[in-house]
Amino acid sequence: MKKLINNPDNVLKEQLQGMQAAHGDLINVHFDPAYITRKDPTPKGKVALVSGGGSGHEPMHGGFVGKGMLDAACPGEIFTSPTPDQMYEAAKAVDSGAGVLNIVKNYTGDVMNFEMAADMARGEGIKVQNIIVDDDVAVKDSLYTAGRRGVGTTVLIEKICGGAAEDGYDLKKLSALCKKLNQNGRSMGMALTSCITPGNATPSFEIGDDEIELGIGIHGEPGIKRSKMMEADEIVEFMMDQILNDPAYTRILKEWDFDKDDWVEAEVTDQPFKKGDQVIAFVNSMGGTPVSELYGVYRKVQEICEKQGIKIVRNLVGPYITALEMQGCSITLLKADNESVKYWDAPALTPGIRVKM
Amino acid sequence: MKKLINNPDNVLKEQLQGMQAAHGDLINVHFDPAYITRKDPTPKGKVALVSGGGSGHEPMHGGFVGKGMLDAACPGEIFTSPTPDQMYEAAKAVDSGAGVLNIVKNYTGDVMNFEMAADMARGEGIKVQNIIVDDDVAVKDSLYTAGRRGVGTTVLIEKICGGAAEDGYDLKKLSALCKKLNQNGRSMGMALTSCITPGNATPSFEIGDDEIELGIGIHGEPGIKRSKMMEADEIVEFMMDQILNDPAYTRILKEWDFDKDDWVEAEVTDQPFKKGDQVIAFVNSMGGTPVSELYGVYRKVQEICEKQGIKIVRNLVGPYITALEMQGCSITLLKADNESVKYWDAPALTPGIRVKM
Amino acid sequence: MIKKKHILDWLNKSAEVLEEKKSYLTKLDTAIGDADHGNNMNRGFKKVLEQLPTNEKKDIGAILKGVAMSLISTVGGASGPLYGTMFLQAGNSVSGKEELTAEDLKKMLQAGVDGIVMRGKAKIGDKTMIDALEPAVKAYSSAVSAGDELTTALQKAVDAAEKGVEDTIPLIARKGRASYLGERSKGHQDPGATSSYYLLKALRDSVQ
Amino acid sequence: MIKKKHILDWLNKSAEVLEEKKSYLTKLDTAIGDADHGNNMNRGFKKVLEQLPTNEKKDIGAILKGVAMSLISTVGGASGPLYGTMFLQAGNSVSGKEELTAEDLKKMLQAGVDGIVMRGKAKIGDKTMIDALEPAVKAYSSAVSAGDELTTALQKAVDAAEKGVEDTIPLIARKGRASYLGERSKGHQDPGATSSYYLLKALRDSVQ
Ligand SMILES: Nc1ncnc2c1ncn2[C@@H]1O[C@H](COP(=O)(O)OP(=O)(O)O)[C@@H](O)[C@H]1O
Ligand SMILES: Nc1ncnc2c1ncn2[C@@H]1O[C@H](COP(=O)(O)OP(=O)(O)O)[C@@H](O)[C@H]1O
Ligand SMILES: [Mg+2]
Ligand SMILES: [Mg+2]
Ligand SMILES: [Mg+2]
Ligand SMILES: [Mg+2]
Repeated sequence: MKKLINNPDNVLKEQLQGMQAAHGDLINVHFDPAYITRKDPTPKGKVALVSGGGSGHEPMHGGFVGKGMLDAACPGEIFTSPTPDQMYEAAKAVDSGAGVLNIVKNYTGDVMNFEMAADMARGEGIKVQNIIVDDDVAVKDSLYTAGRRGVGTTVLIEKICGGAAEDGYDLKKLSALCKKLNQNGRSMGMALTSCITPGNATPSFEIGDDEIELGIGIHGEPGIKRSKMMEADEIVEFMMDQILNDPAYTRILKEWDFDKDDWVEAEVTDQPFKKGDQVIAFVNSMGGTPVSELYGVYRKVQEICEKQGIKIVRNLVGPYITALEMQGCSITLLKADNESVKYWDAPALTPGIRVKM
Repeated sequence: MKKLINNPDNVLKEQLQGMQAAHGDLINVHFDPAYITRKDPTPKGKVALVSGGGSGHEPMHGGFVGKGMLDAACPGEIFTSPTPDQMYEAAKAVDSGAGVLNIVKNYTGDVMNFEMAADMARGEGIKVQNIIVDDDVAVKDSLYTAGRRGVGTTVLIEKICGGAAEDGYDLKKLSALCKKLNQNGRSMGMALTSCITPGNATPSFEIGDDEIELGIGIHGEPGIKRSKMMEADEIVEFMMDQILNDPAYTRILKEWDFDKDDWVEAEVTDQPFKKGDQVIAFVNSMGGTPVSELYGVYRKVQEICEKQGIKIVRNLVGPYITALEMQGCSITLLKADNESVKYWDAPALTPGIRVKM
Repeated sequence: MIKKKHILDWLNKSAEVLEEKKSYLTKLDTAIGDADHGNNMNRGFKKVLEQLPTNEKKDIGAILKGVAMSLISTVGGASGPLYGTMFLQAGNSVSGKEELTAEDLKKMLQAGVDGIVMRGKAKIGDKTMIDALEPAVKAYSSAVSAGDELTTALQKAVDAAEKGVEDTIPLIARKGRASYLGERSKGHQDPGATSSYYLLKALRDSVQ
Repeated sequence: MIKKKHILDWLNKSAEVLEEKKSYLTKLDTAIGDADHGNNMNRGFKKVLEQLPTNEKKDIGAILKGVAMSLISTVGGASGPLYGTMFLQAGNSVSGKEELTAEDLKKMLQAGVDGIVMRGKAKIGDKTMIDALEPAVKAYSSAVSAGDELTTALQKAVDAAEKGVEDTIPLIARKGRASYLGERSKGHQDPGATSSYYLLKALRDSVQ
């Protein structure tokens, strides 16, 4: 394992110190428990947007803290969901009275920890809603699995909901937007190489010199299919086929019911893409793939969309939700209406994404 | 070799097509010869800023085309200087009458091709100046080598000169600024892994599982020193020592003399850093190293600067001048006065760098 | 009778075995998860030991709730809230007690497992820690009901857990990260079931 | 006498050998450069052949200037402007000619090498293409002055180039990308000198 790190036990802390050093104009990094808040306090009356998850996916989420995106992010250990005390402290730090929306990627650990944190924060009188992001079409069913993982759509949601929150959306409206975006987004990832978590001697998975893994998660979880190396166009065709032809997807999602003052579960169904849809297209590097290769991928994504009668109205190309140094990419399409595009275009000033600021 | 590419012969073209598809709102990509221009024409009376070099370093330079940075970029084949016809066509396309400043990284091929291009453009009545960037302290002498390579400082120069050009600097003033910045900047790179140019079967250099290469160039040229793997802090200490204790550096540089109407050579000496200097610090990924590791590096860079009485007033952390999928990083320090900081902070809207736009 | 010192010994022994098995658990989690379970558990029980002195004068219920808090705030991942809830509910079930009868322990173990099920919704056969814990608690309860000695009952629990761990190998995971693998999760032992087995073994060793 | 068809043959043979030696030249450039010289030369001479039909009815000077333009606009790197300038100056030196005497060829080769030196400022011993070309041109000139046959003189040029290429091996590079390696450039054969040798060999083969 060759990485630019010191003692693996201190990696996370030192990287957060570096983030603070580099972006002290935009964010504050807190330790014990670890969470990152935007430099200027959340404006009074603005819903606070909080996310978090295992580290190793940088710039997500800490790099998306700042005006127009997140109010706070909670970095867990590498590839490990953060703990409730982090989220609880973050919620207390950024709640301006208008409540907190936790954007939670659908991993068993993230979901449970954020639930506990929400319960703790509610105990302090903070209004908290948790919205789940589950957009990874590589996971086919929700009955026999933990459900679809939260991947690329998360980044787009954090940008769009961030814009809406700045624009005055209340917690209910913002939660509804967040749910809608999640239902409109689909992603799929692939890896050319594996990655190694600091301190571990072996890669998260073994992969041959002529093999690729399709449907990979962002934690080095093996994907749905091992395949011989293919040309980029073929790979993109496979991924786009999975995304564009993904049928309606139904699962049970949990959220807080403020009237019943309890968690409630509801069946939610995402509708497939269809001709005429407008989308935001997001081509993401898993960390080790340079942006030049992403452009090659984007070219094919656009070509396929055009052929299928789907119009890309905005795009994002780069390393935004990564898996350490893994080589590979993910593709996300988010069906976008006027509301989404409006807040996608809204100003944002964070270490990782800057728009008009 | 595993890369997200199709036929290696088409890599560059397809990546450029992808760039056009993704950033058609900011840039226009031209083919045969290949060059990239900003979407809106160069404003009348604004000096046009042009750069270029081998491809494989993305986002540099094409990703820095747009308002506030470059007017055009000329991408060569991968790791191969572009050809004069590219630069000549680019100059003709973006000259608004105020002349063209070519920012040329100091590689034999880049220098010669840009010289031929400048001669060609002058033949068409375009005022052209070529300024060389040679900031890589890994190259010690200029007498027995092709001189220091142009590396990280190039990115900072493109941003700062871009701001000054938008602010109305004429060709003479802009050239002077560009030269000053080059004299104020020093860089050093290192690699954990090698990289493979598409179509080649073997890596640019071989490197053991427990080895690193210090003083690496951005074209997979071997560096100055092979070493056993070290902790990040040790690596950064070595690199910062090379940068901060680099003595005065003297070499002959060539530029166009508009009075004499000929190329002239002059001896130029860069002064070493000293206590009290203010700098812009730039920690760059070689392509395969994720930003999280860069933050670990930045932390140490800041610590060392503090200890040496050098104040970091601005910073840039991320993959901006890369070497394909190479893992590793480079560090650049640019001594910054008010003029530099002012234009560093100036608005810019390019695929790779966005400030206040 | 289980004295407080047995409980403290249990926690110490648990920390010890989890440190020892750290790489092994992470290796298991590499095959069907994300290569962190050993690190997570080790980090958690290090914290448990660190914070133990603050609570060791209190009753057993309070001590276990302290353990829960330590785990919840350091483990993270899926296992953090699950084991956290387990110790929380276990602690609640023996609130105020300075020592435990075999019957108390039965209630306590049951409460712990119920906590995990409540939080994680796993059923037996889903290839999770439940596959070790549920048979273990059942075996312990039957043994106690049948009049077995405490140590015999605990040994039966450990045996059942061990078998439960082995039984996870051919299973397809239905919960947690391993579930993404579907068929490909077959043939691998569940890391969480394995750590549960270590916790039970440490309990048996402390009480003997 | 060198006829136009010899020149055209030379360009075709050059393209052929550079295609054949593409990987080899790139391998040489991997050791002390950036692994592109073979690709650069191959790309360049492919273009030369592609554009040849536009010029092949013209005089030899014009043909060579056409070659220069093809190379300049496709090779890139250091070798693009260098070989481009070589063919440009060579072409200028035989402007208007439909055939070349041994004396004409001498002027032409000298003009070409002078062009490279003017552009790249390399001296003999710097471990560049000059190490092959300069001795070759010298050997050719002496042979012609001494009254050798054209083919004999060309063979001497090729021999001198071959030796020049070998002589680059122990040298420390002073110019171009290899110069960054300093001492570490020792022990490797210069790619540019090698491609120069191939060009001369192709010339000899075409004239024979
Ligand atoms: N819903 C669940 N109910 C019970 N146990 C679960 C559940 N989900 C996961 N687990 C257990 O958690 C273990 C993984 O824990 P760990 O690796 O620490 O967390 P993560 O999966 O978040 O990385 C699995 O081996 C499994 O035994
Ligand atoms: N200044 C120079 N003068 C003459 N030849 C040079 C000079 N610099 C480099 N070369 C030649 O160019 C060759 C490298 O060409 P190439 O690999 O195509 O370009 P680059 O070095 O830009 O990648 C070297 O092997 C050397 O022979
Ligand atoms: Mg985990
Ligand atoms: Mg080159
Ligand atoms: Mg795990
Ligand atoms: Mg080369």
